[in-house]
Amino acid sequence: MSVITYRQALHDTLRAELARDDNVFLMGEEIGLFEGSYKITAGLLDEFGPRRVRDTPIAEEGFTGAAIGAAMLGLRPVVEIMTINFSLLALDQIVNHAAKIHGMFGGQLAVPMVIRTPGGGGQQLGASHSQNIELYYSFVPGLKVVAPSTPADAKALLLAAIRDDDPVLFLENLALYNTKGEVPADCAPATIGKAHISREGEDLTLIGYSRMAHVARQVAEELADSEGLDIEVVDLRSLRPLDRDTVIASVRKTGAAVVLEDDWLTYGIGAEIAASISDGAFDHLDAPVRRVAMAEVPLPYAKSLETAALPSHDDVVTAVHETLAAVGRRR
Amino acid sequence: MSVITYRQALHDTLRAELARDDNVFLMGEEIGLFEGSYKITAGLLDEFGPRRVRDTPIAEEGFTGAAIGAAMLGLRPVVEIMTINFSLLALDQIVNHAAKIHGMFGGQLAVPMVIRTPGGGGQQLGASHSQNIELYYSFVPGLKVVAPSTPADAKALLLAAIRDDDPVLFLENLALYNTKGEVPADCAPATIGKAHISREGEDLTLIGYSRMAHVARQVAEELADSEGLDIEVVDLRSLRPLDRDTVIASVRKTGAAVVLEDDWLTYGIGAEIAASISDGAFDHLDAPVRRVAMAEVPLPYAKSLETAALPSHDDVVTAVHETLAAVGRRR
Amino acid sequence: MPAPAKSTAATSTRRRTSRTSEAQRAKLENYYRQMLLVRRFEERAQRAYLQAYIGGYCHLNLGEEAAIVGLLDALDPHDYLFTNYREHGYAIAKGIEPERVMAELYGRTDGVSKGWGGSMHMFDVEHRLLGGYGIVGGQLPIATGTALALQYQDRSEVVMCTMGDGTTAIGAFHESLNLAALWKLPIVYVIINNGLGMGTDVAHASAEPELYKRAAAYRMPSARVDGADPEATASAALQAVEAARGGTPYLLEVMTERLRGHSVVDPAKYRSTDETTRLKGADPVVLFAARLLERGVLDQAALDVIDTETAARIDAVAQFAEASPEPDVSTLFDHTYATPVPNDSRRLPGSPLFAPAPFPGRPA
Amino acid sequence: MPAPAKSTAATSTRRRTSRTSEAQRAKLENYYRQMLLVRRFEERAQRAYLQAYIGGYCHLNLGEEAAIVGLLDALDPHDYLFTNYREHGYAIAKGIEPERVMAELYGRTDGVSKGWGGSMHMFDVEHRLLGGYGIVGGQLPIATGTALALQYQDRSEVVMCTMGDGTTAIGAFHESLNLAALWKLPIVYVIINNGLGMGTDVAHASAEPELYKRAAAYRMPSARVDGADPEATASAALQAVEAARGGTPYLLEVMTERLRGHSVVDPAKYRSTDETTRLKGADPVVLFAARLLERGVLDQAALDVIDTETAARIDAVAQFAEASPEPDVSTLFDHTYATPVPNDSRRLPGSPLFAPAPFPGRPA
Ligand SMILES: Cc1ncc(C[n+]2csc(CCOP(=O)(O)OP(=O)(O)O)c2C)c(N)n1
Ligand SMILES: Cc1ncc(C[n+]2csc(CCOP(=O)(O)OP(=O)(O)O)c2C)c(N)n1
Ligand SMILES: [Mg+2]
Ligand SMILES: [Mg+2]
Repeated sequence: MSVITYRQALHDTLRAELARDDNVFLMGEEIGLFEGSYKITAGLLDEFGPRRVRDTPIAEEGFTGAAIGAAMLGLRPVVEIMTINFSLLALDQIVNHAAKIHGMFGGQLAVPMVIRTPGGGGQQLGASHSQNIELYYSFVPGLKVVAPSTPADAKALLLAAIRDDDPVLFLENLALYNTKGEVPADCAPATIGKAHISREGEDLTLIGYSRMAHVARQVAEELADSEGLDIEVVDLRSLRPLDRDTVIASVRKTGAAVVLEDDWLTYGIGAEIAASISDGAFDHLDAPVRRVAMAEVPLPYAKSLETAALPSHDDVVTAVHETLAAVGRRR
Repeated sequence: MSVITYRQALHDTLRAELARDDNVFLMGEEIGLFEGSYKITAGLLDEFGPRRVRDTPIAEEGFTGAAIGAAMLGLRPVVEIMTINFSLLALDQIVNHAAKIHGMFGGQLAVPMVIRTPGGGGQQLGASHSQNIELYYSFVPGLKVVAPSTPADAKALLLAAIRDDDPVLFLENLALYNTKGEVPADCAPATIGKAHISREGEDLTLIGYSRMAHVARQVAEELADSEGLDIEVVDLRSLRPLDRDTVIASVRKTGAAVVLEDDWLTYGIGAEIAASISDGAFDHLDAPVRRVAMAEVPLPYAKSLETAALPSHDDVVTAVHETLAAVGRRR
Repeated sequence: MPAPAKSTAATSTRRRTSRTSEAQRAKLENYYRQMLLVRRFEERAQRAYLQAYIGGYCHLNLGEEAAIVGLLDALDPHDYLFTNYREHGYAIAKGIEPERVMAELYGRTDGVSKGWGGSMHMFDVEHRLLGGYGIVGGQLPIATGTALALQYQDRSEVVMCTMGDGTTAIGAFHESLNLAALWKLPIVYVIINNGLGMGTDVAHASAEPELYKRAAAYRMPSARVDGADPEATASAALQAVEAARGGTPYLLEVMTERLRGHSVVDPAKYRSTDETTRLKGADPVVLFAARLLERGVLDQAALDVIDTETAARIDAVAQFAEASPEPDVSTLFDHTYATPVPNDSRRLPGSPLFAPAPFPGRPA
Repeated sequence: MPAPAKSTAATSTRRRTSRTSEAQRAKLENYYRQMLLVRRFEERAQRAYLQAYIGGYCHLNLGEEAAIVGLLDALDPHDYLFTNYREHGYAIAKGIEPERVMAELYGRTDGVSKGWGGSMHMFDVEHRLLGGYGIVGGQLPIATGTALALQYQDRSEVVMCTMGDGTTAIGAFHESLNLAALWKLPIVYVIINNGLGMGTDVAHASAEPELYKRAAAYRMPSARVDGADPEATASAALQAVEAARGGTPYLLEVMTERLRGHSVVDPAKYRSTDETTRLKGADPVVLFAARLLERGVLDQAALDVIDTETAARIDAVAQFAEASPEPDVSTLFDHTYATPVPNDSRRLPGSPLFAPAPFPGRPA
């Protein structure tokens, strides 16, 4: 067990998997000589050479599609798309091809590939570079989508994703790369499709994934210390398949839920979570499910505006307080 | 007032707008000489010539992007993307550019363009040609998304879309093209962002858009005749902005809701509708909001499987009955 | 499944083929047999479509028979093939039983893609046809990646990837050819230039209408060949395949005719009468039959025998397809994932997400 | 806003420029002034970034000054310009006050995009800079469409659209150039070939490293020019612009150097020491200053004056930016739509979607 960053956990896992299986190779823009835009692949070109760590031209559609074709012959490509915003250029290959090839051809071949890509606003990158569009992948049967929030999950889910025979969108987050956590040395692959109760509690359920699962834990701890609140936190970890059972069991217990997401509210990931809870825990809810999400604007560059548009720690606290107040009126 | 098809309503509206405003022009694959894959543009090349009705190469990204650039100089391009499945190739231009240009540059220029495209399964077109991915557009601030279900709305919303200064995704549906309805000759542009109560009722609210709003009306009429049920139908018409108020006012009245959609259930359009109702009508709901949606598979070609995977008239009836039963248990 | 029809026409013409070796003669007869098989298959598919046995879109290879046969002759059986949605003939020429291709058109369990794909999505791992793709240009990056895998695994097979003329305008064409040339991948890109997208001709779609010349933008060798001539096509294709096998990707443009509409339902009204007249003289099956007669490879009696045999085969093919069962609804969720995972949705549209909530209220 | 600095250096060198006409001399001096203004602006931007006045990504034009000045000299003020995210210098050379460019970097209301765009998204309708785009290749289809609008409206302006060398690998490059050539649009595509994507060199990104040759795939004229030489660049650009104005789109490749990292935060460790040494001798501002001295256009004193004036101007620029107010949170929802519509969401992240539901239960 050691304490390392989320970035390091990703790096170490890629390195271990490259060493373990010759079928695993990395592909993406600037991942080799440049060592990756966010340095996840630092040193790997030197260690494994250009056959295993392949720098590509700027051609998201082309190289993502190439990974599909390589996977069809049994290789296990791990593609890096520099940020999730650029993945729109590869979306046809991912949604119309990677996700469909297994089913559309009657299950004859699998497409064992991973697409690693970070989302995240808050870096003043402007409207076209700050989107959280994991929804586009989570919506699609045939794809699997995972979104770890801790270094340990980053490792366990990346192992699972690489060894899984289906295309997996592996969502990272710019704001998490430098966060730290304990990672067991003999970490086993996680089960894709399972959420995780990262804090047990009785008063209310906070649900999040990726960065917002991290924020959820922070807020829960804080409110325990400062106000003695006992909040349960569900870290979704997998967005497709979605583990509704774990979420609903938690809300049936607590009777109240706040859903956190870094994307836009309307039609965002949280809509499904809120709808599922409202359905599956219908007779247990003591207040409407509250959602905390981004303001629905093209994200501005200016710090003042960007900060206002993104969900913050304080927004989560407000939502918890207001939801508990609503519960109080009903209990 | 005359009774015409949805196809005819679209055709007539395009023709009238071309005649009215020289800044309006049409662009897309096979819309001219071939008269459109679904013949919406039949005869228009002959009438208006190649300057106004422009056949393009197969280059969705290129010509959709070109429409953006043309719109920035004040033209009003109406782009046809042959089916919504192919729009994935243009998604970067639509989401990262058309939707962002007004905001990202501080509101300096508008992008008055329309993208017309049909969705719809049920034509045995297989997994990559049968998707309903209006979600991808409805999610994005900066875009407007409309989805008419009747010939009259097709006309009124297309007029509104063409005259609106923002990029509008205009969703058509293969299964609606031959449906008929009354269209007033002096039809005014609709207000984008407004839903429409297409049938008043007291027992339950059925909510849909595009083809499923059509199905909703059919089922409501039938159940009125056969069982004396009094079902209210909300036709969303606009998916972005979303008119939550109309939906919620209806459910506050009826106490029960079934949401219909032609896309996949998890994260689909209906998730937001269900979540919004569960929130805004929390104390009025007598049963969980039920959703009727596509099975979550890559849609198979074989008729037996395709039919099973798509939401049908009977599925809606079942959902209504089961929801009313649940209501009964609670009232 | 019926065995492939045996050649009985060969004997009757053997004596007359003095100018061609026996091997050569057999090869040409085989070309013709395959061309005719594709022709009759497509005609039958058209009929079956109009009888509503087949649904969806249905694009035929009518006019493309010589090109198909020539191209596939250049591939070894273990080479890989990627095509677009106009691929029935390619599937057959790659060695897949026409029965299974027709069954796929009928959406049946014995179909090559088990009824999941339909006309546009033929796929057969064993015969190394890796699809059948309906998104214009979608197959290009994937085929390129398969070639990358062959290189990665140091294997000797090559990939052939076909596309239409209209497809050269799409971004994936550019990205793929650049990657292949940059990485020296074992792949042949083939443009089937039938002069039309759906109704848009090459001159209205491509600023460089001599499409093979676009290879220069990637320093890739390329050529153009007459796709009405199976021998010329085969020899051009062989050159391309050999280049690819040596690590030099290649772009081959094959000039063909599309004898009918874009798909079964397209009456092609946009075609001029001149054009329609010209097409009458451009049928590659007719032209090749005439050539075989003229060269004394086959006589009319032999052609007639082949015709009769092919017709009988196609009848059997259609019967096979009709007899094959439709997929059962219980199999709907069988192919969403290759690795099953918990919480995958298996809900039918009429089913609730959750069993009806218990009433009343929340347990203490 | 301060007025542009007046030329005071001119007088001191006027007598010595016997070989060049006065107009020519003034032009060259102006080139130099603009190049130095861009240089000092970028150096200041770098400093401000490191001081955290500027956020996000910040890509500088260091090494590109001669190319910028030469290219923009070929455009009329009413011509349109599209660029990528490395565009501060282009904005300035297009006539936008450096104050407003810097204020944009600071994310302030006086910024050219009112603080909404930042470094990558400069935009000014009046000066006809239509962006500043951060998605590689994203500007190409849009610029092409703007050229289409000019043709549609029968106007005489042209569009210039710049991109990096790495951008030529992306699909939008292909689709756009094909459309422009097919439709004979008034547009010049400019490749700023600085030899690198981020750290990937042209030889690892393009199978045809002589990028201008890719124009042949569209039967489009093209040329390559030395982007360290503003005069050569201007004359090549003028030829391209004239072709475009006549309805022949053009591809111009401008060879430049990127003197620093890809963006402010990139130490460019992947560069060899040879390469770093070579770059020292390749600074276009230094080279041009030496040329002006050698040709007697300006003397050292004049250069020094320009330097001092430019430094002062840049100080004023930074002060202007710093003094400009940050956008108020109340303006957050001002630019989602150009045509307001009902039900547009104006909710802040901490606010509920609905006012807390009334309790108890449902009114009769
Ligand atoms: C991305 C995309 N755009 C549009 C279509 C609709 N479409 C199907 S076939 C076709 C024409 C293709 O022409 P070509 O490449 O020449 O092939 P051909 O059909 O002539 O064999 C079009 C536009 C599609 N399937 N995919
Ligand atoms: C579609 C897309 N992919 C990747 C990136 C990340 N990215 C930003 S700049 C850049 C390199 C571009 O190189 P080039 O076109 O040569 O322009 P230069 O930066 O050298 O001016 C990359 C890969 C992006 N912004 N957009
Ligand atoms: Mg064609
Ligand atoms: Mg570059």
